[in-house]
Amino acid sequence: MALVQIISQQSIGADIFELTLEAPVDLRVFPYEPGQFLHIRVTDSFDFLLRRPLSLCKVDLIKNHLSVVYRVQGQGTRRLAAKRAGEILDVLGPLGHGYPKHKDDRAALLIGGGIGVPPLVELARQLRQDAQSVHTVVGFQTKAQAILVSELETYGPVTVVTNDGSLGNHGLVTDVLTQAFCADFDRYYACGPTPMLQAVQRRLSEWQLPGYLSLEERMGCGIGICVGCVHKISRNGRIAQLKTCKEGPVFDAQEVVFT
Amino acid sequence: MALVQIISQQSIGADIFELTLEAPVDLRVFPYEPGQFLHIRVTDSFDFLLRRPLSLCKVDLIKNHLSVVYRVQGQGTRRLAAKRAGEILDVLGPLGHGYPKHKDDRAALLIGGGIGVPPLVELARQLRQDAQSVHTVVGFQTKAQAILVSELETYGPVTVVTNDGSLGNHGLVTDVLTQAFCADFDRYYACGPTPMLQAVQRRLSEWQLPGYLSLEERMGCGIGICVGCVHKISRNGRIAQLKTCKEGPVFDAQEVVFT
Amino acid sequence: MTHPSIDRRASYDAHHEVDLSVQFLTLSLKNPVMPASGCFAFGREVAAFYDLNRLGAIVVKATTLDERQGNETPRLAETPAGMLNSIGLQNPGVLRVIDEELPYLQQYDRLPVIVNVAGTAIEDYVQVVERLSQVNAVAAIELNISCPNVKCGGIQFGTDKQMAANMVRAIKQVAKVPVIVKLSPNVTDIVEMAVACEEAGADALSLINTLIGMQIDIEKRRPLLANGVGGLSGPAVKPIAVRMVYEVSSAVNIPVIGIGGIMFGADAVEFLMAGASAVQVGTANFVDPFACVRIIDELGAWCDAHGVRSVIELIGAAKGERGVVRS
Amino acid sequence: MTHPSIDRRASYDAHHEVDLSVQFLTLSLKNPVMPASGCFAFGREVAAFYDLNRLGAIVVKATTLDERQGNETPRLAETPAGMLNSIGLQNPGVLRVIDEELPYLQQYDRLPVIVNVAGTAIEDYVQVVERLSQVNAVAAIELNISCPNVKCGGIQFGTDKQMAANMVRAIKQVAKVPVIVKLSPNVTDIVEMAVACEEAGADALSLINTLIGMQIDIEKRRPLLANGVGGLSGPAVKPIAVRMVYEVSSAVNIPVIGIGGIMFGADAVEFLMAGASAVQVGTANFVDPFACVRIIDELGAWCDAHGVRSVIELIGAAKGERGVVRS
Ligand SMILES: Cc1cc2nc3c(=O)[nH]c(=O)nc-3n(C[C@H](O)[C@H](O)[C@H](O)COP(=O)(O)OP(=O)(O)OC[C@H]3O[C@@H](n4cnc5c(N)ncnc54)[C@H](O)[C@@H]3O)c2cc1C
Ligand SMILES: Cc1cc2nc3c(=O)[nH]c(=O)nc-3n(C[C@H](O)[C@H](O)[C@H](O)COP(=O)(O)OP(=O)(O)OC[C@H]3O[C@@H](n4cnc5c(N)ncnc54)[C@H](O)[C@@H]3O)c2cc1C
Ligand SMILES: Cc1cc2nc3c(=O)[nH]c(=O)nc-3n(C[C@H](O)[C@H](O)[C@H](O)COP(=O)(O)O)c2cc1C
Ligand SMILES: Cc1cc2nc3c(=O)[nH]c(=O)nc-3n(C[C@H](O)[C@H](O)[C@H](O)COP(=O)(O)O)c2cc1C
Ligand code: FES
Ligand code: FES
Repeated sequence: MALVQIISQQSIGADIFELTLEAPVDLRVFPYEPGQFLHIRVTDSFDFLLRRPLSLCKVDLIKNHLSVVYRVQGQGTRRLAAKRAGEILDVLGPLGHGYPKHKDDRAALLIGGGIGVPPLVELARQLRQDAQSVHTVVGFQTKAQAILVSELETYGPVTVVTNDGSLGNHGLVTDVLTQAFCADFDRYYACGPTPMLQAVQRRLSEWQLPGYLSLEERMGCGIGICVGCVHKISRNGRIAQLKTCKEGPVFDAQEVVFT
Repeated sequence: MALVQIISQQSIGADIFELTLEAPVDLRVFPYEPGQFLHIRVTDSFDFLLRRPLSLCKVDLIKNHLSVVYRVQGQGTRRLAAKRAGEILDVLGPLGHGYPKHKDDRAALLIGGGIGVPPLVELARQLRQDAQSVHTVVGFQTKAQAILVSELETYGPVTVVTNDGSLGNHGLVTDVLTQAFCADFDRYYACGPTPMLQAVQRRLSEWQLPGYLSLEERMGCGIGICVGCVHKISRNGRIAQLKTCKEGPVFDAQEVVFT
Repeated sequence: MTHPSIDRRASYDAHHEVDLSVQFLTLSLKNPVMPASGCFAFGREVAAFYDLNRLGAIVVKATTLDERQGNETPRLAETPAGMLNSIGLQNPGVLRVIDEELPYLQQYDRLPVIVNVAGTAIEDYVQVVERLSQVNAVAAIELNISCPNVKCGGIQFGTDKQMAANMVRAIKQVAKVPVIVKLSPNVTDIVEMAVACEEAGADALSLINTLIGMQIDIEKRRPLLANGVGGLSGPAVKPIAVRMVYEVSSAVNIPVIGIGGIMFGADAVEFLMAGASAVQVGTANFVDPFACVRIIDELGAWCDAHGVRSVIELIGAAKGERGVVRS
Repeated sequence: MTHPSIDRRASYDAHHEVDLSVQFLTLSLKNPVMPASGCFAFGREVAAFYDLNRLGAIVVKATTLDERQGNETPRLAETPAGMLNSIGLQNPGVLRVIDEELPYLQQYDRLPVIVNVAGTAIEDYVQVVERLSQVNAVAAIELNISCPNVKCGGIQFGTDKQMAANMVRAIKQVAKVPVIVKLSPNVTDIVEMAVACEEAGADALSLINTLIGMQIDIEKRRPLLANGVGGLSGPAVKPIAVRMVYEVSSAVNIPVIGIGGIMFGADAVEFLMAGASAVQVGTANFVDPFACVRIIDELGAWCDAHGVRSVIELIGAAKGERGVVRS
């Protein structure tokens, strides 16, 4: 837990903001993973007693800064969006288990939906650093909500899909995930709304592509002590409710049970 | 109720601040009284659900500004003290019944204790305007807490008393209130901590000097609907619990019952 | 006199597409929002801020047989997202309420007046209700069997189902207007209390009254309130109130008024969806004298934004098809 | 591994003049602050933030006979100054707790371990306590007869004094360590429950567990928690908890642990003055992983600033001479 300074706050889409912070830890010393999250107190008022989890989006190792990208969802993120550079934020993290690395892979497929796109940015950067090719498929409701596309394009091709066809292809991300398209990849990494993850998991397990899903559950503590954030995970022959803040938020797609 | 802008906030003593505001109403149109109070929301957080009552201290009719002077007592006034010029405050008032005017009086005695001194400033100004002579006796714990003395001196002589003798006379305000001293006045006006008011009432009723006390009770609404702020008042031959926010905070000293 | 502060306030007279009116017992309410008892006195003070005719109804301060001076001060404490009060039913007594307060309210021609009745013994309550039944101005009685702030009285009736039923039966014999029974949340099983009141003849239920709480003044090393304990109200209690309204409205066939921590229109929506047919706003009036009319307008705006044509559609909407808590 | 975030945090190792130690039953606690059950898991996670030996004691997650997966999600909701949870007693079962969790905690040589026990029938509880009684590492049992989050079990024992007494008697027959009974606030008369448990042989009482509440997701038009209802905790409930601790500690002769909304050292002082001999910190751990040690240090600092030589001086200090609420 640390009190860190806000470096900048920028609007990057309809009700979507990029918030850059001093890192709460020295990121060169403390090994973080793409897919991990920060647990942020939006004010010190009891009105917003619980922290809000937001995924690591970008990391600047030289300045020891990091950023999160978030959509104003309710009152808490609304308060966060009102903060300005120079203000102090109470931040815990990076927390959880992010996307694992596979050194021998050569081609990675990244799949993001809506406000699930941010963690893919740092993931793409790291995969490229490991000399993997990266192709990203991102889906948004509409053009105004499309975010981080140019950032992702610096790491490889990006296929954009919108529900209303206002940008890129018309449809859903799964429309892009044909067997032919997927044949080129060693593995996929997905983050997005639950229905998308569920559809992606179903489709890509058909094509036998292994991958990871980043799950989203309501969190209390973010560190594994409240057991509020569980999701059903099938592991070692049984289904258990594992903590997404501690054992996750990223799980092997094969293990994730949707009900 | 109005959202008004803070004009300035200044430290004027140990943990004591003067806060100048746009008036929530047009003071030239709405007849206010010295001794009335503002009911202020210190933040919009539910952590400080109730408003805080603070007495009118100074009025600038040309700019339509007014000020309150307050001591940091607990968390709520601490929050208030953190506000800066330009910020917006939710203010209700001026509320309550202040000090009544007596046109035929010639000499007024004002008695203030500690953070009860502020309302006497506007009172002294108005009494002088009505061509009364004003002598003020103010008591403080210690020199560092002495406030508004020079302001009061612009309206007439001021006798300062401190508990530790660090400024003015050593002792209590009642030490000054001898029969000889009081003989010169038509009426007194007091505001301060309850033990002081009680002592003043006892002493000055002996010298048969009529006067007013401004009472302090915990307030909910400030407008007379919660019945939380009552004080025992003897009126028309019976003792009733009257609302200090609505029938007070200023009462005829004769009527006030201390238990 | 209209309080001049109102000048600086944006008008709340929003134009709504939604029909906010609800039929509550015999009363046609133009909207389902009314101030809660003890949080609006007898209306005079707030009338300086807005036209009381805009309220769905008004519930006045608890009225007892004789005048009461209430408890010693301090009577109020602030708590996290709430407050404690130990007013102790201070009121001028039923005769002066009839002579001085109700006539004042009669100038508001579109304002049903609900009188909250309290006491210490069944006979007191009966006498108060008898007196009020002679007055045209009273649209309904709210039986306060749940005030935690008086010794020997009030809350016992609200925590023992047999006593509550006896009380309700006695009152129903003398009341000429509908009787709403106000329930205490300080019970093991509020559904049991609600059902007992319904069976005894209650026309409607209102809930919740305050939860019994205490704050210690750690500097003075004693309870802050002179009375020791007080009643907890405000946003802090809302989850408890919503739960109780949900459970009670699922168990009885009479209408329920939801009360507890309503600060915004969205809170009123929450109570309606939990099964309330109307709501009362208490503590919010202290924070914002305009609270009730603001909440009416926010409720209307929410309905408009969500395509709700009649506020009645919201009542019980959170119960799903079976009207029970999912398990 | 110490979580590196700790580096940026000022050390809490304040030096206090005050003696914070309290004797609680057979346990000599170095301070009266312990994490509350279900709000600290089995200690491993927080051990990454600070040395658990600094705690007065640790109360671990409710342990049941068999493993439990708990309720569906969402299990958490935020409320004004509080939160609702419907975890539903997820835990690995007593055998794995004994094999995997308690041995881990034994490395902390100055940390009394209190195991919170839950179940659905007396026999379950008895079997869990029998198993735990064979383990040296257990300093005391906390009997959770107050969990609102499981069907058929837990809370019934906590709301019926006869059932509670039967439970306590059965447990006392098999327990080899002190038995603390954790009371539910969802009752009409908590003193009656407390006295029944004391008479049945409880060695101490802890209170309060959570209050039953509900939040409605008005956009989705259904209760937010998958389970419908959940337990309310956090600062919002503190006034209710303080009142209950005050009343119960005045009525029984066994020690009481105060729980409910403690966020700061001053809150701990409030509970001690209300009559608690020790306190538990729940929800605060979620907001601030350092909450327990911060509260210990704030408590020490408060005592120093107020000339308190031993924290024991504070216990019941708000009761005045007669130890009763002023009226
Ligand atoms: C591991 C993880 C990573 C996330 N990363 C991002 C991100 O990078 N960008 C982003 O915009 N959002 C992200 N989210 C979702 C984000 O946490 C919520 O949108 C946010 O907490 C909503 O807070 P609020 O106060 O605005 O909403 P409110 O509805 O007012 O919040 C009330 C409570 O519900 C919780 N809550 C509400 N919606 C969600 C949700 N969708 N998921 C989890 N908790 C919720 C809040 O945390 C809070 O406790 C992430 C969620 C998780 C679990
Ligand atoms: C009519 C009136 C006029 C006042 N004028 C002034 C003034 O001009 N300058 C000034 O410094 N103080 C004045 N006070 C006292 C001032 O209202 C309190 O010091 C202030 O409310 C404390 O708030 P807090 O949040 O700092 O304290 P907290 O103790 O955190 O407040 C908790 C609650 O207790 C109430 N409270 C605490 N102390 C008092 C108190 N002494 N009187 C009334 N309520 C209290 C608060 O309003 C709040 O509701 C006046 C009080 C009244 C009734
Ligand atoms: C200061 C105060 C006085 C109250 N007086 C009464 C009363 O006289 N009769 C009654 O039935 N309820 C009384 N109540 C309870 C409220 O009507 C309401 O049930 C409770 O405050 C919960 O609603 P809220 O959270 O909106 O305030 C009082 C509450 C407060 C805060
Ligand atoms: C997420 C969560 C889980 C809990 N689990 C348990 C439990 O397993 N056993 C128990 O006796 N109490 C449990 N409680 C209740 C707490 O121990 C405590 O009594 C309550 O939360 C009030 O304290 P607080 O306001 O400090 O949180 C739980 C509370 C929370 C918030
Ligand atoms: S958020 Fe508390 S255990 Fe995951
Ligand atoms: S403060 Fe509410 S009546 Fe005076």
